[in-house]
Amino acid sequence: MALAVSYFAWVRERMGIADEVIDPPADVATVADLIGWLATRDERGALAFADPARIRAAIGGRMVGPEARLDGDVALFPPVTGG
Amino acid sequence: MALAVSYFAWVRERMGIADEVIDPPADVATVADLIGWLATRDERGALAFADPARIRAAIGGRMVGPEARLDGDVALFPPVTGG
Amino acid sequence: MIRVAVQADAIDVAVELDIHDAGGHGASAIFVGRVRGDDGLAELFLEHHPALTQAGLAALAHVAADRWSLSALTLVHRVGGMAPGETIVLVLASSAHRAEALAATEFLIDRLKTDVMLWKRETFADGRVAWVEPRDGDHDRAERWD
Amino acid sequence: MIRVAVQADAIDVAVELDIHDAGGHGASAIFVGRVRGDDGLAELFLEHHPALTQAGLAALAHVAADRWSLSALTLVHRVGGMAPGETIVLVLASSAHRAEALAATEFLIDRLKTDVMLWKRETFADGRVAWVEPRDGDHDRAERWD
Repeated sequence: MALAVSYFAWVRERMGIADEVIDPPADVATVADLIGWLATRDERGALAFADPARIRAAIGGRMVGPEARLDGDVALFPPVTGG
Repeated sequence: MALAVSYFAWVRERMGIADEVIDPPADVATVADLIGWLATRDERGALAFADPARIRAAIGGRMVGPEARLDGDVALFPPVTGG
Repeated sequence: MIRVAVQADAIDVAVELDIHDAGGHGASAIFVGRVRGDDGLAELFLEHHPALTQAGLAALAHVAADRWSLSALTLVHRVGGMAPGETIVLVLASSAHRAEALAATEFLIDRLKTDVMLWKRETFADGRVAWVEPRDGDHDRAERWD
Repeated sequence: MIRVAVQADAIDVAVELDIHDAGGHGASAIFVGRVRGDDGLAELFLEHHPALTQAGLAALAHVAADRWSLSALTLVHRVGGMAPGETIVLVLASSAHRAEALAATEFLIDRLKTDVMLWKRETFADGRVAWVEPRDGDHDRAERWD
């Protein structure tokens, strides 16, 4: 299943790209699954997703937890620091 | 003992003057005594000081309670409503 | 820098911001209190004490500066007659830390209403004149800081 | 009136006050967050999401407008590169009642820091570059409003 993923801040820097369309295996069902899969896919993924506790996600524009199902465009990023 | 007294807001309006120098009897020792004496001195005093609970005081520039001794210029006024 | 003013002239918030801003502080909290025009109010008059109102504001400003870590503090209160919509009071507190600036501003606006010699008199469009009575809530809010 | 903006241009507090002020509200609480120049900071860069940053700010603004009785609300966040002393964020909340304006402002500035897709990157005079880490205190303050 093709999935649009975008990266922000140091996740984007470590991945070397801002967004991509990926096609993860069928058993990648949740945000946590996706992060785990990206961390093993290649070296930049290993660097960006070495510590899943430091990764946040949004799906279809809403902030979600690691258990959320991948039913829309995914954004992966560090904890936010605005304001 | 001559005592400078000033009035503010509706206390001033009811007294008809902004300040005066008074010479209360010797047994007028505290703010509460002064308010009680002014309330009985004349009609405008009765009007201004009919309800001592609604009167506040400052002596020598500091807000004081009814038990404060009259050791400086006295200001008598309603509860403040600034801000 | 602490700036305290009691003035009959209109309060210009933009000018006060310029004066206050010299330092490039991390966070500024600002409170602007204006004359409300509801209930047919035509004029608000603020009576003050020629010396003690300024002294009371200055004392409050120094309490705030002692209690919170502020880089600048401005406290301006208007007195005399003013129309609905005009600014009565301006509090500006700056700090490296937002919590300090916000708390100092809230402290000052709460305590202004109970600790400083100022009295509001309202004149309505129908000619009625009334001195404003303090609200219980004002005292409750002021006492939170004791 | 709710105004929410995400912009690369400098934030002009006086202009925003003018836009916001149309109504002559009783009380306005304002928060201005600026780039702090300590520790040799040369530039602060704010990364944002092209759509979700604005949506996140708008969502927060509507939560505040539902929770407090506000007559006007302005929320402006700058993005991109900025120098020490420049304004990062402006919150302006007006109400007939000061407590509502103050609480809404504090809520917005607290939740901005934890709920909206914005990331700070610091460049120092010595060339060092670092993404800002969130502080535990920010989460504690944000959670007070839950």
